[in-house]
Amino acid sequence: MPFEWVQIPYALLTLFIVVNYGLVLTALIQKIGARVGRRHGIRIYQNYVDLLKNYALRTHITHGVMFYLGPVFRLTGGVGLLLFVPTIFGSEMFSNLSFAGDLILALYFVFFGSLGMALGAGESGHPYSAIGVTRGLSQVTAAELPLALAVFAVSLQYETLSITEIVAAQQGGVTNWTLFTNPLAVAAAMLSFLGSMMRPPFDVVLAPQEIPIGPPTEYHSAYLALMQTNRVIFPVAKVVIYMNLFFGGATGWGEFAVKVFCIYMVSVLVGVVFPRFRVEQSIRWFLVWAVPIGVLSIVIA
Amino acid sequence: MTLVTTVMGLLLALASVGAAVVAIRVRSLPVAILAAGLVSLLAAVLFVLLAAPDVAMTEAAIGSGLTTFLFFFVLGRVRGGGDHD
Amino acid sequence: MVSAIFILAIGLGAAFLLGLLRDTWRGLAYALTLAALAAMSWIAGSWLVALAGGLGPVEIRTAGFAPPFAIALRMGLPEAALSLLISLTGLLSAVYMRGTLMRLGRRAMAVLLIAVMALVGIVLTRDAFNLFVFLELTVIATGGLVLLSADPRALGAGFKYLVVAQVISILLLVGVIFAYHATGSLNIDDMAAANLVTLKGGAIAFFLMFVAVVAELKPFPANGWALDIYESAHPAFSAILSAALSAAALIAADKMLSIGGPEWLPVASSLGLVSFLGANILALAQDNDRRLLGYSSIGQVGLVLVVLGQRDILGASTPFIAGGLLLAHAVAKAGFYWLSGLVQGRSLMDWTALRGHPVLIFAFVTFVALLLGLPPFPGFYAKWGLVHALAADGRYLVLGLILLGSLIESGYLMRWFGYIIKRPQVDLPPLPSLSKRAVVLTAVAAGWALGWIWGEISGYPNLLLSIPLLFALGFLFIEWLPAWVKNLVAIAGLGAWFWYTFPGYDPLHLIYAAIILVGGAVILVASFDAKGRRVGFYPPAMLMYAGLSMLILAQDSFAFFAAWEYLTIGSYFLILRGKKSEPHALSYILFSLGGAFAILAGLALGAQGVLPFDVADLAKAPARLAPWIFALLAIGFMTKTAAIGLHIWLPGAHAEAETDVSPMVSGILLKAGLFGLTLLLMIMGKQSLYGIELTYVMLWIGALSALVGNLLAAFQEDAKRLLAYSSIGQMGYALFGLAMMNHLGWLMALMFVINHYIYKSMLFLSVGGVAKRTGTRDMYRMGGLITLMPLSFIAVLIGIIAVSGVPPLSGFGGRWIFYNAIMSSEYRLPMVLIFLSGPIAFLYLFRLIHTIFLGQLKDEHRKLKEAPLWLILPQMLYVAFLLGFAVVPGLALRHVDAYISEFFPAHALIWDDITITSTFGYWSPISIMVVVGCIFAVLFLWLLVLNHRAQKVKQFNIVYSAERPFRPETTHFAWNFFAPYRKALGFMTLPLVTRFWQAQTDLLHSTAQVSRRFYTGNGQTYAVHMLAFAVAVYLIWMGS
Amino acid sequence: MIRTFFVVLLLLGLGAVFAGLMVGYTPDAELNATARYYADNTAADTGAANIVTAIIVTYRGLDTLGEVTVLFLTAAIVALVLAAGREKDPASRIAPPPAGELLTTGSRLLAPLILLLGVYVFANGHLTPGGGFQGGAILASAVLLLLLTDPLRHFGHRLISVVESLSGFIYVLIGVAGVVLAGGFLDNRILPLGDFGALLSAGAIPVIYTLIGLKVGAEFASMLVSLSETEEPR
Amino acid sequence: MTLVTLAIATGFALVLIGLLGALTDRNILRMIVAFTIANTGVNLVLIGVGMLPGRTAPILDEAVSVAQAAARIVDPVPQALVLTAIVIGLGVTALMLAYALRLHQTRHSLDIRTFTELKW
Repeated sequence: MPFEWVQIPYALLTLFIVVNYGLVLTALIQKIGARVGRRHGIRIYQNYVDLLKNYALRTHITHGVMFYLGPVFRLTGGVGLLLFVPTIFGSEMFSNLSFAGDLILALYFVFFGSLGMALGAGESGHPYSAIGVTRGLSQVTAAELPLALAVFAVSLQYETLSITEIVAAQQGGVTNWTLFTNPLAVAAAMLSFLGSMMRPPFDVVLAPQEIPIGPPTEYHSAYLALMQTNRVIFPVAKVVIYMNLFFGGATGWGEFAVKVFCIYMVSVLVGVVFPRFRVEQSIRWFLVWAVPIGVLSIVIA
Repeated sequence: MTLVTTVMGLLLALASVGAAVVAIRVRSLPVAILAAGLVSLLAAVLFVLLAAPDVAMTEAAIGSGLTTFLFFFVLGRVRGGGDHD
Repeated sequence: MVSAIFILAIGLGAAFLLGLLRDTWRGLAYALTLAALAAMSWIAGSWLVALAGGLGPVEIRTAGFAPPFAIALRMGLPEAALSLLISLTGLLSAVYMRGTLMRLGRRAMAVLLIAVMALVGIVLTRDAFNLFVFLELTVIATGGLVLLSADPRALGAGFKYLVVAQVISILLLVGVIFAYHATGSLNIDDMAAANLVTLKGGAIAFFLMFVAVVAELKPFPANGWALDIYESAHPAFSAILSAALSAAALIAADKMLSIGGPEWLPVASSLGLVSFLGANILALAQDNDRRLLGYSSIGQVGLVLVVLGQRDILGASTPFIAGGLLLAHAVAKAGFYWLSGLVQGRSLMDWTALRGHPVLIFAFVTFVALLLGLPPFPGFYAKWGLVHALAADGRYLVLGLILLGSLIESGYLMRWFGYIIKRPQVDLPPLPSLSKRAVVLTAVAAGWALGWIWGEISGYPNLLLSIPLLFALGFLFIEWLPAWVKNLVAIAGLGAWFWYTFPGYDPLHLIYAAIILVGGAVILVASFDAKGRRVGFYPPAMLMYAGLSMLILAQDSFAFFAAWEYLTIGSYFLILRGKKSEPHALSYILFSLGGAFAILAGLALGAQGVLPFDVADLAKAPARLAPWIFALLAIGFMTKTAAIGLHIWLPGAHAEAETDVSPMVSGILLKAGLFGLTLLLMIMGKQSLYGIELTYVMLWIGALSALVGNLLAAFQEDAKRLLAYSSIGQMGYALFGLAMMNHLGWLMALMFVINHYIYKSMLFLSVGGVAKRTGTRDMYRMGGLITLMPLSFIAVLIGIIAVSGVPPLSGFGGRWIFYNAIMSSEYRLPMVLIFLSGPIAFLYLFRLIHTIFLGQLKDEHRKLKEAPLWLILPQMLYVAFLLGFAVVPGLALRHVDAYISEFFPAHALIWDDITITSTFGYWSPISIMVVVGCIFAVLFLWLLVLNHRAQKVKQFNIVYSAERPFRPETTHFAWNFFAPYRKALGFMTLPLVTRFWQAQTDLLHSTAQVSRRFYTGNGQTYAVHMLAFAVAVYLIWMGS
Repeated sequence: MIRTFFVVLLLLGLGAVFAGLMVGYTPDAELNATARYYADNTAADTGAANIVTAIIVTYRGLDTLGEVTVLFLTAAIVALVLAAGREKDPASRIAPPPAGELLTTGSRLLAPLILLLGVYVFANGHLTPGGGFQGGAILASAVLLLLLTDPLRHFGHRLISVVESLSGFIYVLIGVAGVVLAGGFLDNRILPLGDFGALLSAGAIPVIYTLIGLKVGAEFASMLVSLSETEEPR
Repeated sequence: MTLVTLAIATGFALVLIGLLGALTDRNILRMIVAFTIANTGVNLVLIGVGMLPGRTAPILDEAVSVAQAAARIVDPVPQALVLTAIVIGLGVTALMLAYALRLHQTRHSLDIRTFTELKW
């Protein structure tokens, strides 16, 4: 897959679509969550407003170089992740920059943003930043494991690490989806998915009582805007990977929108039902429930 | 080998063993030393019976003679700490 | 040539002549003594030269009649060597004891002369009764020489010895007379020819003679008396006792064995083994220097006895092996005792007095190396030959026990050395006596000379003459130069050697060579930071490099193992230099030597007695043994890579080492183990033991190492320990890669070799620089240093990105290859552990950067400066290199990839211009770098546009309103950083392995403590021991 | 007592060893080769009538030299041991009561006779039983006698030590002469063997035995003197 | 029982008795005494072994001519050895006595258990 210059505008187009989709999606989900809790919830365009407002705000404050670069890292991670993965199967246009690397690149690039963010938050000097980071990192290590196992199982199943080829192998009917051909792997991956979406019951990482008054409050205005942008891109990018690996990918933007929404909703629904775990509880939970399934999936594969 | 020598030998042997037992059992150190000297002397006689006159002379002179003197020399100088407690 | 009888005649004549002198003419008497000893040495020496030149053994008849009618002596090569040893030891001890001898007068000198004469007599005589006479002379002379000591307790010790000697002489005499009765001859050769043990009554007679002579070897446990003498006698006499008397007694035992024939060889071996192990275990518990040396002596003598007992398989090489061990022991032990006379205190700790006297330290090191059989000393050649013979003949138990005993021995000797270097120095300076020092130095010179001689006659290239070693040793002579000059020389040397050897490397070796030599030179740049002369740094450092560079050049197993030992020793001394490194250096050297012994045993098993043995011929090892060889070698190498279970030495050793040493031992030294594993797997391939595939086991070990290493790293408070544990994890990955036994696994392992060198060296330097400035390595005492030490921060940042494998840096390449590798691997289960350990790496890496550079700056750190330039410089080189390697990994990897294809043709990578394609996926490092770079740049510029007027505000100008937690440390955010993680997974980090090894050492120590109670100090009891020993040997012999 | 019991047990073991030796022992009916050689050739080889002496002085001369050395060594060490414990100042010693006149005179008379006997014994060593050691012991008993009568008599330390050393040194020289002039170290044939059975025969044997006698006597004497000069316990 | 075996047996008995004394009696002087007994026993064993029943001393004189010697005399070698052994035994005994004297001077005791400051 050689590089052509035209891929840059195409990639930007993908980015544009996903940002908009993400803004709407997150708002929608918040709304659903509120309704379930018998609250009114935000307006569907609220995210646009917040984002634009924050981009418009001006500040003169920085806590240092890493503080300054933190959001940049973060968003680079989100955008990069999105662009390293082909969004729409069969579309030369929306295969993005996936020529740079395969599934492994995507999996490891997930950490790029987190790392940068953590560094930035760390430099703020805010004690809670450390708490948040340690919780997040602790949990993610356990949550990533089932995913890694599932991915390995899937790669073994299709004998490739190329996302495009994995999607290609799932074409030709719903029954060809990994969901049905390798349900164990998908189960493991979805459990992992719950953990990595920072939603209940695994959201102590972002524990509302402490963390939001911590580092994110130091990040304001444009910094915050960058992070908000990431917050709409990153989950979508992640869901896209899941979609490609387990749910047959998407052949058009419509299918894309539906599948992403559905997958995302899984984590929301679970979060509504379960109480919150402490970090060590969630680690154990992943190890006890998700990991064995993942192990089983690769043993069988 | 005549019977006489055998009997003599037997007597000497018994005597020397007896003297040896006395030497290690008796409470008094001087007696022990003397008994040991006696063992040596009896052995010297046995050596004569065993056709070893050179050895007999040496044993008598050195084993029973000089050695015993040495012991008494030393004994004289360690009076007090010398005996069984 | 002067007849050898003159050695005896001169000794005696001079002794008698001394009586003619007036008691006041002590100077003259002393001169006469020295002259006589010198003359004896000269005669022995001239015989040695002549015999070594090819002259056959000469029989010397006394009284003009042939044996057995008159006493005959024999002067052969061993006799000449030992005579020279004995008379020289006597001469040197006489020089050493000048003061004592002059004080006590001619009688003491006469006793000394007669002692030496009698010892030579034991060596020369071929007559059983004459042997008895000389032994008695030795006993009595010993009884006299013990009194030279200033220690009043010597009196009691001497008496105990006499008591035991009485028992021994009774047994010997009875044995001799019955042997005479059975064979009609007193001549030892006649007895041997008549097959004494087969004659009626001959066996018991032999038994009595044998047990009496063996008793003179002070066999464990019938040796309490000997230790008391060792402890209380004048050190110069202890030197004679340990060196000369042991030598004489051994040759007497050898004579006995020549009578006893093959039936008695196993008995000798067993007695020797019991002595060797028992004495060494007891030595562990000693605090008195001379007593410890005494135990060590007994152990060494036991070892030689084992060798004598193995002569049925050693054959013609017995003198070479026994002689090597014996002479090394003698020189070392005499040297030690002489040295102990310079030290004023008697506790091991009092030897700290040697610190600050490099020459004496060097002497100590030489003696330790001699004793332990480290190259290039004779013991090394000897153990090499011995182990090979034992392995070839299947005497594994003996082999194992010998190695175990050697390990214990190195335990207490190395621990002692650690005390000297590290414990608080006592205020008792070593005696200034020049003559005594000269004697010690003579022993040192003799030790090195022996090394050279053994090298010459070994049939191998002389170890002492290899260029890298000579280069390293050369630093001993330029220790007086300032450090920077030496550093320049060292760097130049490494570079020159690389340039010189460059054409000879294949791609695989080239990688290792480049890391060792070029990489070593880069790390040495940081050493320019050191001020002053830095005594004691360069010789060991260069010894380590010498070992490493010889290791990768080694073709035959001998060169390989010698190089392995060099690098182990060199690195041990280096590690020991760290401030609190004493216990860690000790555990390092013990594990390393244990590993080295495993390697030795493995190589020996592989060689099956065929020497020299090309390492590559391991492939031809018999199928029955191959898995065992494989396992032994693998364990040996994995000790070096600190695979889990064998890892407990690493954290301390790496963490406590000096700033520029940590990268050497971590970045470079660990690769020695990987190199070994690479070779091993390349040559031997997969092996199965009891149906279990060993590479599969290694796979699990690698995965477990990766997991536990990473996990433990996450829980460290000490930054360097964190990095050290991280190394365990990283080596686990590499091991895992190798054990996969496929193309990509190997490629990944080699990628790790390169990557780990770069980032671990860099991180250790950065952290070391930080620790240097802050004065602590505890991360919770740091924080917020980013503004003060930006360059260090950059290095760490780049480092952790690379380690964690996050794109776009080179660590990702490793991960990518890894995934592709496991795709083609046959095994899946161990991957789970690797998957789990991957993310955990993030934990510790993040902790590292966060807690040091981010967060709150400590008040006491407000005025810190950036780390010294010389530390930063190599770090920046590494940063540049890491970036470069990230973009064009192909520069190094393509060639390796092609090379590996020779072994594993399947799954080779395809190297298009910018994309690397595997069977399963693809990877384009340049694209990734460009894409990430562009996105980053665009976003950064955008933020700059939005927020270009940002000003730095005070750190605590934050919304958070509470007081910042400041003291105590436990409330610091960096304390127990991953507490929840510990709660969840802490059970995996329980120090089970440490506890296991601790239990082993505790067991050994308590065994020693309990069994030393056996030595009650009661001379009578010792005599009972002696008798019990004899009876026990008898019963065992009867039983078998 | 456990210890005694244990020792007895061990000695029983040793006794078993000895018993084994005795069971395996049968007295020779004929001399073995070595002994036979001595029986047949001593007279011709050495000219000595007393075969034991020939063996001691010539055939196994090295043993004997060692043996003499043992005594020399012992004497030297006894002197060393006891010198270390001796008071520096001899005047501080308490003088014991003098011996009786009769004893003193008697011993002074007897001593030369004893000395003469000693000389006779070692000078005839090659012909009759007895020799250097026995003679030496007799010499020493003369000294002993003198010591008994006059313990603090200043003994001729110097004389004793000169005799001791000189005789030893000459002994070694004779041994060396054997190497140079005859067949080996301590070969007695450096002097003519003379008439079999005569006093002055058997080559160097009488000379050596005389030296041995002197030396042994001197050494015993020296030991006795050393012991006698130690302090009485307070 | 012949004289020879008798001598040897007596010798061994003396050795054992001597050793028993030497190894159980705590008094140093008595230990030395016991050792002299053991030494005497050894000497007896040696001579006994060299004895040939019914023969005479190895001295050539009118009674034993050179020609007859081989058939008439006992083995001279053990006798020579014993001579040496006796003297050596005396040497060792004297040495031990001197030691005992000095030990007594230092501690005013002759109990072997007193001199155990060196151990372990």
